[in-house]
Amino acid sequence: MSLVTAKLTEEQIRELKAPAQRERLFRTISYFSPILLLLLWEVASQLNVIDRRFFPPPSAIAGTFWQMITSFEIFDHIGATLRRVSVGYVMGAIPGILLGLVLGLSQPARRVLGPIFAALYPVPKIAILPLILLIFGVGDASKFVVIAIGVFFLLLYNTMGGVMQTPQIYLDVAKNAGATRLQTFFRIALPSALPNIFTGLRLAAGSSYIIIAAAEFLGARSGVGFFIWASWQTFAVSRMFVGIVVISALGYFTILALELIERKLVPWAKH
Amino acid sequence: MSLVTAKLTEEQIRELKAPAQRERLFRTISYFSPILLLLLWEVASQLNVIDRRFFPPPSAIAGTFWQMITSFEIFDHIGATLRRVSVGYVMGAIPGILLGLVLGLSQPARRVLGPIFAALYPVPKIAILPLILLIFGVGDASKFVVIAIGVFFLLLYNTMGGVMQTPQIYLDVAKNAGATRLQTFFRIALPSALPNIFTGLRLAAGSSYIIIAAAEFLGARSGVGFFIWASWQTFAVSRMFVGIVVISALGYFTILALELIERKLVPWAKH
Amino acid sequence: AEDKPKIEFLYSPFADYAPFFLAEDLGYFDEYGVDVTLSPKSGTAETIQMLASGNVQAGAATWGAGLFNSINAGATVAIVATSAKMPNTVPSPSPFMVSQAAWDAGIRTVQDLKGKRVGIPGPGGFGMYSVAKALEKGGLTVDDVEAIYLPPPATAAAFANGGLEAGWSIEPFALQLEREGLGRRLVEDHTFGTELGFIAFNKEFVESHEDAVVNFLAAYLKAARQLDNGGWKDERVLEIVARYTGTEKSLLQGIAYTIRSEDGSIDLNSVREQEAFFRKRGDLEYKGDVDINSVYRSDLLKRANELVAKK
Amino acid sequence: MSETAIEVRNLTKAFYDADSDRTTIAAYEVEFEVKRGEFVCIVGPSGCGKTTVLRILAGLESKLGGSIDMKSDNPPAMVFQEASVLPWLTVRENVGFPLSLKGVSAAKRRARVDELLELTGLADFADALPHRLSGGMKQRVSVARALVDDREILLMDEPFGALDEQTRLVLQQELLRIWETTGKTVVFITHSVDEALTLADRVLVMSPRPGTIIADLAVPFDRPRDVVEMRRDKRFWDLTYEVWRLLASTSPERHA
Amino acid sequence: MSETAIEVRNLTKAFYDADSDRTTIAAYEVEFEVKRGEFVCIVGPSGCGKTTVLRILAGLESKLGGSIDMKSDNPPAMVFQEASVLPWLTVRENVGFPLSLKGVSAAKRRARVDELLELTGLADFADALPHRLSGGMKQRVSVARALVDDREILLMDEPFGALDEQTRLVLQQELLRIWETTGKTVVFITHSVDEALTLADRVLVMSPRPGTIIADLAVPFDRPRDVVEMRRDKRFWDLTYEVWRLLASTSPERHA
Ligand SMILES: Nc1ncnc2c1ncn2[C@@H]1O[C@H](COP(=O)(O)OP(=O)(O)OP(=O)(O)O)[C@@H](O)[C@H]1O
Ligand SMILES: Nc1ncnc2c1ncn2[C@@H]1O[C@H](COP(=O)(O)OP(=O)(O)OP(=O)(O)O)[C@@H](O)[C@H]1O
Ligand SMILES: [Mg+2]
Ligand SMILES: [Mg+2]
Repeated sequence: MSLVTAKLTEEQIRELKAPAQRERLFRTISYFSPILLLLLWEVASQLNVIDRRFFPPPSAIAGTFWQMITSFEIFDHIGATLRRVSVGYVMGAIPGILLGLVLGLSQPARRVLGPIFAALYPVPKIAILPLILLIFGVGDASKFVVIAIGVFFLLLYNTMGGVMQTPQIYLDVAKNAGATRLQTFFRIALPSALPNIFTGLRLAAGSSYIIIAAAEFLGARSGVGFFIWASWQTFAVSRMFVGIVVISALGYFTILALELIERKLVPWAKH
Repeated sequence: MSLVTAKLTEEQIRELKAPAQRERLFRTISYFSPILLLLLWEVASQLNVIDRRFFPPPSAIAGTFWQMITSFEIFDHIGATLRRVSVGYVMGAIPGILLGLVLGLSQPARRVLGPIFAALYPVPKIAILPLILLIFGVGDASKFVVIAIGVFFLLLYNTMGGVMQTPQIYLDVAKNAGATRLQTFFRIALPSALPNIFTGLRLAAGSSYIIIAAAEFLGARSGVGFFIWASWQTFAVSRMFVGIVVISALGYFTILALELIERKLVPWAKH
Repeated sequence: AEDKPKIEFLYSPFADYAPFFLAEDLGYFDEYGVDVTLSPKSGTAETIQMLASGNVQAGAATWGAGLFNSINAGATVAIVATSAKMPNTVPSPSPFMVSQAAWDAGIRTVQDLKGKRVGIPGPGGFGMYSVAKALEKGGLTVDDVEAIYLPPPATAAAFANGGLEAGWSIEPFALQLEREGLGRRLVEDHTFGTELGFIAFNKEFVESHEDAVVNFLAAYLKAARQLDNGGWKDERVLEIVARYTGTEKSLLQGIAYTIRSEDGSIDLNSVREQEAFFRKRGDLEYKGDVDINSVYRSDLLKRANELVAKK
Repeated sequence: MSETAIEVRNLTKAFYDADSDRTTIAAYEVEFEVKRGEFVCIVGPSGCGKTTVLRILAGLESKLGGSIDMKSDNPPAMVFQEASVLPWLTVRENVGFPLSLKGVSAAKRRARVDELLELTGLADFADALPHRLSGGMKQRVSVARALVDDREILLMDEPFGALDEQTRLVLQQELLRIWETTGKTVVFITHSVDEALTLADRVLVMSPRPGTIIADLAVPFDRPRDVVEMRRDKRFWDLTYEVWRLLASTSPERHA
Repeated sequence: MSETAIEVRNLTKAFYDADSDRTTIAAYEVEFEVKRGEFVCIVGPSGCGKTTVLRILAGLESKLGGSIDMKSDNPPAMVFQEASVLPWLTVRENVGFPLSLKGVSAAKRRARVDELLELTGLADFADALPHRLSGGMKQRVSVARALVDDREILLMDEPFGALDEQTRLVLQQELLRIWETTGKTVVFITHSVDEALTLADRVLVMSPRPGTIIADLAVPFDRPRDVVEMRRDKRFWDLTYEVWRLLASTSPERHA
């Protein structure tokens, strides 16, 4: 092959590599597209399309934001939220993925456990919160658990769905190559379900911020969710929006990070 | 083929059909496995593993349940919740699937809109609830919207993930067969993503009951979520658990129904 | 005789709980030799549940159908003191408000609200009681209006888009509604002297650690008196409260606050009145009066008062 | 018959893998012409770029250099090398897919499809979903689908590769019959020299990757060709030998 | 050499589709034996059940009736008819997959895998992911994978179907060399009678669906066989004719 590689003209090589470069550029630019949202919001608010009392323009909340940054106040809240989210996320994702693999591969497990999970899933979190508080106390542990539950189901169903779509031939190859049950799990079902698992991880990332915001509404003295709630209670609208922007930025960067990881881990899929 | 079909012995034909029959039987039995949960709860409560004052055994709440059934009280709540959930579900699922198809098939759309949705997704619902109330009023409309938002993202990401996993060859076949862009959407991307879409629909079904339970805390005077919340506010524990059991049963049957539909619509996949 | 038991105390991030914030941050708990951690919590039902199960030793919560029902259900708690009550003065910390739009449309009195939409934070609690009391001023009951369950933040939106004509509110939210031109105070003298909340302990804990409870109460009383005697003007106090409630200091200034009886005792008449109210509404799961005396340990409060007086 | 249907000039195609920064030249300065109504076979070693060239002709892949000129009233129909049946459609629906896209009425579609199912021996499985088919049966579905809407140009990528010789023979004869009666232009990739000589007017031989056309051989036999007769002809063996020699001489993949 | 390695008696397999309530008999009372170290080819019309029989031998499919007896120290290795490379592994990792499952050290694995990549002409693409390979290249990966851990029995389902004749020839010779030196037992499905006669000790001919063995022909040529020489032998043409006749006489898929 290398014999003839030289024969492509300079221009052709440039043309050949151009799409990948253009793609990289576009992708980088696209990361900034959420700024459009802020612009839209600014304009709508300035033109009074939306009620400024409830939706102050970003330019108006920037001052509050800056002040919270310089006083370091915001960082404590971010730190608390990030800690809770990351612990809860991992606590939910790992069992979710593992059980998803089991349920995806084993029909009997699916038959017995599937309906049980289907019945547990819609149980309102707020209803089981008392139970969680009793078991895990009023501290961070119960917040981890609340997040973990939400994350768990997203990964359970996405992993299971992914595993069940594994082409039979891959399982046949594994069996013929002498794979143990465990090897089939981690070397066939897992990689084959990775694109779906990443869908689950992305959804779970967004959800954990939504859930933590709810969990921090009450029963917390720190965290961005607490901060949003406290601002709302006192109708401190611009502080509240600082909180909302911060939490959605955190979620956004988490989803972005997952995308980068996926690109590395799933190079055979389209992105 | 038919020439020789007769040659299978009676016994062989029976053996051949046995797995499908056994499978049908097992599946039917498995639908009842959530009853195990009730049993577990009963035993735990009876043995005082969990505090009976806060978690009365199912046998103790059965009376309350029966009374609510005979007074028809429960049916009004179920009706209200079902109406809200189904309207919100459809309102979220259809745009979610359509946009998921667009983003899955079109790289430019994915580049521009992907990050915007990624930034919007983690915005805490509870934080924007007042804003939703502002726009859609305190009536049912805002509850539809809250559910629709939750459902939307689940279907957006799952559909998009499914479409992006569509084997290139299917798209090539469509292109070569002369499919328009629209036909590629609905005749290739959609069926190919169906397993993932159903994962999304299942997740969305569970989520909508969780969300409606939270949303009926606000500005509602009917619905199972309202009923749970109101019972909890007045510490009417057994009434609250009736509500929880009812809402998880609703969710369970919705997920079950989706599975039956999937079995019909996606006969080529494993179940 | 007893060593220093740990007390975990459940609070909500509202200004009503300010005495506990002060007692902790100004070192009064240390001064009286109690080891206290403050933990945030949500509603009354959870608090009672955590206390009754013994997972947490102490907490403050509000009166209401939930509390009455849980005592009746055998919750093993001991109530030891008041934590907040409404003052007998205006402005009220929890005014009944009318939306600016409704005001402009001519609603000026409570009577005008007949058949209109009124926001209530929830059934079975102080908000419901307070709204009923306000409506009573115009000879109405809750059944004469369309009750809509909405917490304060949502009330603002509902005032703005005409979803509500009137509603319950609480400071500093009420002040903000006025400032933004969304609503105005309609009734402020409807809940004079109403008992709002109480301090409770796990029953077994009280029985085995009486001294610790007394010391806790002494520190609390000290902080409470400081607050109720002009403490809100103290910059340091505002700072502490701002931190616990996540509210800006500037917002905490110039609003009315709930108070406490000088000796921390509970006005049982007010409590009985609330119980009667909820019974009438059908929110109680039992008949007859709940036996509050069996759970109210006023003897400890007496010892605490003596202890404070000694210092 | 002398009008040019496909004209490929200087066609170059390379793949670039950004992750590993590797460039693979898949086709290099490929040049050939196909006359209207002509049947051309392409043979060449595995991985030399045959599929790539066909995909470019079908407009499924961009080219890096060179030019392509196709003259026909409708886009070319393609039979793909890989399994290409749509799993959610029955055999009948798969074959009728191009027609249904054009909105041909169900009745008309059914008539046409059943004809092709008969031809490809799939009538028994008309309503089966593809997961119930064997490898060769799936391939026959693809062939039937490419024939269903009567395109002027047929691009076939090893269409009979997975078929037993008997079935292959039947389908070859059918393909020739269709080609002769309809005057289609066919570009046909095969790895069987026998097949190429049985079917083609001309055989294009490609070099190993990066593939380029190293020979353009006319097949001199009259039609209809008798498979057995043809093998008695010395020219058959000469041609076979010639193709083999060409493939062997340039193959970098020879060992032992 | 006379010991039996595989004994298949009365093997019957049917598929039942509950949705359409249709039964497809895929193999009917199939009987054959393979001696240890023997090379057996199976030919038969498309859809007759060849793959099904092989999958049952590999333990990938249950049987409905009959018995199977396999004597070997390790389970058989299979080359699948469909594309069977794992998309998330590079070519090298795909080939080394069975070894890595057994925990063979990376160094040892690499040595063995590189040898096979060389053999199959894939050395250039050792680190490529499968989506960068052509159809024939993917098939070669599967063949290399089946050889990598030296099983006693090899089950090969049209392993060279997508390869050009030149590459196929090379791999055929390699396979024979490996077979001769290691004494493996090989069951090899092909749709090429030529290939069967080049490789096999015996050729089993199957009838159309529901497939059953209708002939068991010994191939009389000495080894090593010269492809060109063999064709000069009358017995070659007699055998070819015999197989063709068998296939044609029973084929229900004949038309025109
Ligand atoms: N999973 C399945 N469900 C239903 N029918 C099946 C299934 N697999 C195979 N069959 C049927 O069994 C028969 C034999 O299939 P098999 O794949 O064994 O054929 P084959 O001889 O390998 O054909 P080919 O040469 O085309 O690969 C076919 O008619 C096919 O339709
Ligand atoms: N998407 C791709 N990315 C990178 N390389 C590719 C891609 N598709 C094909 N190639 C490379 O291009 C070359 C030619 O591939 P092509 O599929 O055209 O071969 P072919 O002649 O059809 O081979 P075969 O007879 O094995 O099907 C191969 O070396 C292959 O590795
Ligand atoms: Mg090819
Ligand atoms: Mg087969």
